[in-house]
Amino acid sequence: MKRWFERLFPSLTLSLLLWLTWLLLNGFTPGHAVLGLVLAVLLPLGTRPFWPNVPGIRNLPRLAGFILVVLWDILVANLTVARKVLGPLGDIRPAFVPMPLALEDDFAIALLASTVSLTPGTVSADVSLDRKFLLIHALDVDDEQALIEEIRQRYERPLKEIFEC
Amino acid sequence: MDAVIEWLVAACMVIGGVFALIGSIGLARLPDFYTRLHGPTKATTLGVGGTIAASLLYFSWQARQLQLHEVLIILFLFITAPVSAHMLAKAAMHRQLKRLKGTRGEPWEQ
Amino acid sequence: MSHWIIAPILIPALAGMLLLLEVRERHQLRRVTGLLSASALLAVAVLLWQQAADGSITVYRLGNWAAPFGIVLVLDRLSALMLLLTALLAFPALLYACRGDDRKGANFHGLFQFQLMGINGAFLTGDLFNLFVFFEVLLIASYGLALHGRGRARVKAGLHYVVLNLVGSALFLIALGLIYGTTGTLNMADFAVKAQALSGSDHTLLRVAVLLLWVVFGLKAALFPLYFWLPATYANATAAVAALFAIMTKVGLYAILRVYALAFASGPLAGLGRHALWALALTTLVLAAIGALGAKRLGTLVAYLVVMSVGTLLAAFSYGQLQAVGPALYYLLHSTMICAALFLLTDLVARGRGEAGDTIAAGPAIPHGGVLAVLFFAAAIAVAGLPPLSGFLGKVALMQAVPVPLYWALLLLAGLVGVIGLSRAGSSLFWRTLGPGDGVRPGRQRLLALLLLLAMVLALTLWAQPVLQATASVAGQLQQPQHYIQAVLPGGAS
Amino acid sequence: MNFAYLVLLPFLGALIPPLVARVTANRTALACGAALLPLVALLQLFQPALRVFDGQTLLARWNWVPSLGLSLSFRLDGLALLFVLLVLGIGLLVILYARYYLSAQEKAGRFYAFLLLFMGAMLGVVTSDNLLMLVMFWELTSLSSFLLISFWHDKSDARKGARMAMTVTGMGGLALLAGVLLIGHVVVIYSLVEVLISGDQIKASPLYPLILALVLLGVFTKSAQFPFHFWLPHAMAAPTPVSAYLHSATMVKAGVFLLARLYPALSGTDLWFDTVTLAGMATLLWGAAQALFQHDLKGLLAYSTISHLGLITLLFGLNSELAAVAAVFHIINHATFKASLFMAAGIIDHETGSRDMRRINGLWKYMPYTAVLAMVASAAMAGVPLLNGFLSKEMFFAETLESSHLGALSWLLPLGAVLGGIFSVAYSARFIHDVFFNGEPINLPKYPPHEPPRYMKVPVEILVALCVAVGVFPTLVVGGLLTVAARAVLGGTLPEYHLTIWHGFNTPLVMSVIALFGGVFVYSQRRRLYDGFERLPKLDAKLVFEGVVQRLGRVASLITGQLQNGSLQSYAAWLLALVAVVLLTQMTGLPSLAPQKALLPVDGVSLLCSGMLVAAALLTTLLHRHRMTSIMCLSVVGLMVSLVFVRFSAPDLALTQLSVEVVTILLLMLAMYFMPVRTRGESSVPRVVRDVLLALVIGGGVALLAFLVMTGELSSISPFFLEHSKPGGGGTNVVNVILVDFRGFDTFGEITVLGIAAMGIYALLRDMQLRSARYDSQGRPWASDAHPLVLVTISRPLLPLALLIAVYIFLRGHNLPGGGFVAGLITAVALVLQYVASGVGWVHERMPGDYHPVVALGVLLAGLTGIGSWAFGYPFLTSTHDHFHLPWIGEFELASAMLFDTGVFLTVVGATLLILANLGKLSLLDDKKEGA
Amino acid sequence: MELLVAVIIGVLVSTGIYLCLRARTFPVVMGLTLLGYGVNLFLFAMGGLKIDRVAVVGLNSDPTDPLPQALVLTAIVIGFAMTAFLLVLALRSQGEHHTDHVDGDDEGDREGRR
Amino acid sequence: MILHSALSLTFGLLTVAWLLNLYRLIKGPTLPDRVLALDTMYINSIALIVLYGIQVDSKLYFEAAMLIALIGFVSTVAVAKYMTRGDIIE
Ligand code: NA
Ligand code: NA
Repeated sequence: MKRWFERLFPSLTLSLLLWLTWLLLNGFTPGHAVLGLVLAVLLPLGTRPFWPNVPGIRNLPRLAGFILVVLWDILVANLTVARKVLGPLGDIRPAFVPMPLALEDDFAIALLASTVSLTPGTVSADVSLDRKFLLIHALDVDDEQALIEEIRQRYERPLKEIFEC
Repeated sequence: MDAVIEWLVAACMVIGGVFALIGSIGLARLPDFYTRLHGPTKATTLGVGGTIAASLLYFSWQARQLQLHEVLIILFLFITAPVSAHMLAKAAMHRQLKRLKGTRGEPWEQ
Repeated sequence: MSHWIIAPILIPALAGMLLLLEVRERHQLRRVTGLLSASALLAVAVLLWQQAADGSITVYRLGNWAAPFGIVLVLDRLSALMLLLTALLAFPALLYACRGDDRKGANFHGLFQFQLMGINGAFLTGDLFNLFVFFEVLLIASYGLALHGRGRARVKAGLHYVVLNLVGSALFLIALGLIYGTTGTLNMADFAVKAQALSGSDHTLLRVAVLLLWVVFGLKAALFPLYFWLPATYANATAAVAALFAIMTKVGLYAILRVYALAFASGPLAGLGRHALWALALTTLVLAAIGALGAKRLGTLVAYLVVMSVGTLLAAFSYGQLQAVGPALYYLLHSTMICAALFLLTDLVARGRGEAGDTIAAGPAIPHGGVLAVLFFAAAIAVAGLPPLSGFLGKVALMQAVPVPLYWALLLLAGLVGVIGLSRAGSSLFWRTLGPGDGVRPGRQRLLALLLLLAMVLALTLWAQPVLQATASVAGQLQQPQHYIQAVLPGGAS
Repeated sequence: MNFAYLVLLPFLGALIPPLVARVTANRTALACGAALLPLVALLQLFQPALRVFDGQTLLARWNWVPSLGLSLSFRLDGLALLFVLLVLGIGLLVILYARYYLSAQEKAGRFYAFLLLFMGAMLGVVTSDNLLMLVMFWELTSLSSFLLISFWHDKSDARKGARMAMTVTGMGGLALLAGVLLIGHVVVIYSLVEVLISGDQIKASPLYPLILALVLLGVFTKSAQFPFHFWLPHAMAAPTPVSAYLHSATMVKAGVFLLARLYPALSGTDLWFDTVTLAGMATLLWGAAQALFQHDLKGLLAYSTISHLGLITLLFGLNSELAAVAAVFHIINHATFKASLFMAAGIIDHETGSRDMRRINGLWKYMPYTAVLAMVASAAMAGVPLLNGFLSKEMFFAETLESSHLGALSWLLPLGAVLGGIFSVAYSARFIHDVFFNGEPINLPKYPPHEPPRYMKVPVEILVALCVAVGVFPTLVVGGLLTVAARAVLGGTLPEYHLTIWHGFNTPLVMSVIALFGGVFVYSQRRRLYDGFERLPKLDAKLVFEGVVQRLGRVASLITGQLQNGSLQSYAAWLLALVAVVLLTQMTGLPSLAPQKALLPVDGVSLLCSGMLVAAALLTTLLHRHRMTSIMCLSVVGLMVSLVFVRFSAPDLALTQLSVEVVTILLLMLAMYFMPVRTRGESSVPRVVRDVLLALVIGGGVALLAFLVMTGELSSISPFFLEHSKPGGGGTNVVNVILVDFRGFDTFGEITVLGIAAMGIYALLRDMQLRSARYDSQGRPWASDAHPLVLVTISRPLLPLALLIAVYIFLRGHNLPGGGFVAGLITAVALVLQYVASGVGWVHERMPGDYHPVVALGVLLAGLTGIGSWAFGYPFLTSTHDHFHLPWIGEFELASAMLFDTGVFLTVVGATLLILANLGKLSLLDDKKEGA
Repeated sequence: MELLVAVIIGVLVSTGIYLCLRARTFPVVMGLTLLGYGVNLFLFAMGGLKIDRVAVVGLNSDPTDPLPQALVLTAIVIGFAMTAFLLVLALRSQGEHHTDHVDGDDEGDREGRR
Repeated sequence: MILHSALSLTFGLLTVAWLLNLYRLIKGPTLPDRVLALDTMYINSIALIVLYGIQVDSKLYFEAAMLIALIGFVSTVAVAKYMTRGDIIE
């Protein structure tokens, strides 16, 4: 039973995402619920080889929390960055900050990098080839270590919990 | 009620527009490529976000029914825009673009 | 209902797709597929000609939508004749290619079939925008075919050909846009009806549109000053491709003739652009003759002969009230066949001379060149319009139909130039030999293909009378566009 | 047997020698094979000949191309009979002669085949009743003559001589064709039966001068009349049997034959007299004078032939019936003596290895028998009494005296005649004295010469015997033939004439005597004359001709090179200039630019958007040498165009444009890897000005056109689509229904184009050699991170998401903006993204890399959907659609058009990937990056 | 608005044509693309311009002319196919001639040689 | 009414943003700057299309905006990869 289920839904998260997307696009009608389900099964099955290392989500509530945090950070950071952009340019102190990574999963690292980029004020500029460091460019920072710590606290640790533990 | 929503829609819209503009101002104004790279993130997040919120509200209000499909735009953008920024940053580092004086840290060899 | 009329489009399309599906490069299979399709096309073309020969006009409504709203295919004598010509040309050309040229690059057979699809579609369609689409089909296939094989010259010529035709396609769209913007229709028959009723600035706009159409068709037909791409492209193309391309210029001529006969043979817009076409055609004739005189390669010479035939034909088309169309169509059949044959012959000669190729200069002797020499002599006679072959008959017919001193003079001078050029070429290629070279003797299959084409020229000579009667009947039908219009729009214009 | 079959016999006979040659190399067998059918023809001629002598004109006719007035019509009257006899008789003698003339190594089979081909053509000319057919055979004689002259084609002289002969006579033939067509225009029919009795009609026609000029051009070139005579001496590069046959006895007589043939139709006018007589006289004198100075035996004979042809022409030109009779008589006589002389010359050439009279001397001693024959023939040529040449020359002298057409200048004619006679005697004397006497031979390649083989002399003997026989018994031997021939020429009644040797002491006799003695005197003064001639500037016709041809070729190349300069820019400029001309000439007549309907108001965003579009387009152009920047600007244009589509109610177009835009950038980036990033400016100022002007005129014109159409009223077929889209096509998105239903055939063609493009591109890419850049545009080595982690990891799960969107776009297309094409592009882009992120190898581990079948399946599916409607008795692509109800799910609709759209989808996916993936794989062939 | 669109079309066609007349394959490709935009807009405009009148049945009373849109769609696809082909051909030409000059020789401007 | 004013205002803000993007695109000075400007322009266009949808009260333009959000970044990625590796598909 379980194996049958796993074979049908190699990634439940993905299937769920697809099904939701379908319903969002077409409206929540019974017909589309069925059709969306069919697609949510078929598409991941068909493209299975293309996402070999997407890990399953182990902690769904943590994910919700993480998303909220990110959204909040985006809102706040936007305001701070807006001030920098509009204010005198002499004040900004940009920096390249290499951040040691505790994450080991590629997908989680990529998500972290994306999150860093999405929150205004930081852009993830590179991931070292050995996946040990994330290079962050920050628009205005006075304490690199504090920045690293903040990212670690707010994003990396939750991600680790969601995907790896 | 309608007026409230109308105001809400208007507010979201304008907020979106303002942040889109700020992002573009950043793009135009900031001194080096790496700092300019921060501009568009604003446009992506709050800029588009604001207009999407406005649209969402507006059409839900019009149809008297929740219309969430615009959320997908934001979803897709949140997935794809960081990749663009990341790739551009890599390109800039590869090209060894000039940094603003006083930038701490070093870009990586590509 | 009968679906035969669409077969000339679907057969090669189907064959092309099957060839595309065949990924394992089984060459014999590909050849058989291609040749089967070409044979089937020939059979269908004969059938369709028989159907059209009695003067009936068959209309095929695609999607079951009536004209002018849907696209229609129209089979009248002219389209049937052109289909037949295409099929007659395609088989020997393909047969020739199947001796090894088809393997000099990828996808030859597929491209060849799609080329046929495009040509046949252009001849059959009764819709202007659909004509554009089929032009694009035949063009894109021809781009591929023109570049088939290797060689720097081929690539350069191909690039020029492609760029000019892309500009041409843009112009075609502008013309089509104007036609739609003024007449509100895309169906040829409907257009013919509505064009007559225009006035004011729409009238001017339509004039521009139609003149642009002439430019576009003139580019395909290789009319001065639009033919410059042709000699290099044809002379450098693979022989079988060049042979097939002999019909390509005729597609342009066909399009001019079709639209002109339908909409501009009479009525308020009668003779639109006729004088310009006449003048350009004669200029083409002169310049092509000059080009032939100065040609340094046999292939180039033959290519100029193609251009010469275009000038000859278009002048006849644009003379008077279409009264020279019958003889001109006979000449069209002849010139297509003979030019195709000459392209194949040129290739055989070039192979026989090895390194020296088809350069008109002393070179190594051709192994077993006697046969080629005899065939060349015959083909040269035919193409130069010397008796007793169809070239002569065609010229006589044209001169009788177009009693204009200038035309006669140019036609005869062009013939003379052909004689001078071909005799110079022939005596250099076959007689000024420097001993044995590294060339190869002509193989049986290639010779057979060539002989098939020459046999058609001979047939055109022997049965000149029935053929001329047939082309006259084609012309007669063209002179009565109301039948075409009636058949396409039984309920009148939209 | 119908006489007309006789004409065909030689053509048939032409097949025999090559066949015999396959079996045996025996020369006698070959010659017999060649002679067989002509001999049969000659024997078969007996019966019809008798009827002709009875005064009948035999006609035979088969239809060939009646609508052109061209039938195979033959006539055998006296004139034709005379020529048929000449052609067959001398032809047989020439075959016999050639048996010994050609060496064993030579390809005699081919030679005889050509000879018989010519014989047939010549018979065709002389027996034609249809003028068009006559022209056909006329040109055939030129063609076969070309083959015969160039028989020794490894000799440059032969090739050039042959081409010159064919060019000149071919040109004449074309003129003749025009003349004949004009005659047909006047008389309506090409049959000689009609034409010959329509002389008055022709001469009264305003076209007469033109007809005459064209016909005479044919005649003069063929019969080597001044100033078209120059080809004939060079035709002597042919084997001597050919010279004897074609270039003295028969082919060159075709011209004068035509004069005779059309005599009733064209002669009798002042124009005729002036041109024909003048040309004849000029030729007579020029040829005779030149002949004396030729050191080449055949050269002498060639110029002599020219001269005699001039004489005959002159006679026809005199507009006197008696002169015409004399002309016919001289045709016979000249044929006999000149053919025999050529043969004799051939024997001498054969036996001595030389034709140079400065070296050939005193042959009397070595070959007395041949000498006698040659001397008799020469004497006939000189007009010595008791030989045939004397008789016709007497008549000629008499006729020149009779003519008073030139009025006070009439004495010029006899004077010219005597002068011609003098030279004629002089060169004949030279032929006799310089060859057979005049000391010992000098340095001959073959020494000592001998008499030729017995039978090689037979033809000469026969011909010389004829010369003597006619000379002594003219009436008996040739009287009857001359009568019927002359009657045919004159069209019925004959003038009174007597073929006698002795007419008493009269002026012609005096002229003959003067000519004889004068000739001998001139010959005695030869050294001085030769010296004088040597000092004259020489004009070698062959060199001149070759020079002219080559110069023509060069000039042609030059002109062609100017237009056809291999420059795409120039070709494109021509094309666009033509468009500009169209626009400029047509647009001036525009009645009014005032809009016919209210314009849409402009808003700020649109204005700005347009401004940006214009700016981006201009920047794309201005910065085209900074290629990456230019591409960025082009992208802006693409984006703005998409927004224009959004603005003006075309969401389908916007979707399409946006997705095409992405693929285009991918394409450009793939290409830019191999292309230079920057180029220097290289257009000159005038070129730029020209191009800007073209661009402005056309751009402005198109803009104006667009404005006029947009502001005009239009009633179009579109309401039909709006009305029938839902009920007929089963969809509410009219654009999509048009694409997959109303005009589905266009779409079928369109996806075929896409598929073909992919095929063509694949073919182009195979074995393409390109060097990619090892360093980036700033000279740094490329980055080492080929597959950046973030890109790779994000791209992969994006694939199913994008596919979902593609399905969404696809399914809604029939009713709302979307459809198979956009869906296909989204899918393709999502897949290409995998290539970009993870590399070719990675992707191909996960799915097949050959997209040909996808394209094929796509087009096939679309096509089969179309064919499917046949099963229901509807035409190709007829759609069907229906509503279905499933419990729990609800109402939904299926249309066959969706199947068609699936075909579109597959084709787009397949073609796009085929193009992009293969273009991407190009770099794999080039191992530039180590460790990448 | 019509004037604006006409100007856009004019500029696109002009720039397209100017670039088509350049000596290198790259600008020619760019030019043909621009020309394509211009021509597509031209064709599009032939049905007249309408704002927010999408031709979907039942949405608008006075929908825009759908036919030119369908034609433009076809034209866009064909144009894309052609551009792709030309681009690859340009690469091929460069591979054969070792230059991206449209005439395959790099001796600069031909007018200088005449 | 307020909606109308807000729309006009936002349109104005977005078009000014566009102009600034164009300025950066022209000014450069480097290729990454230009690509970034283009990318931003695309993203601003999403907002513009969404707004236009509100203005004309139509959902028909939603897909265009979504399409840009979904695949618009591919061209930016392609150019970026071109800059770093030259070869975008390897
Ligand atoms: Na001598
Ligand atoms: Na690659």
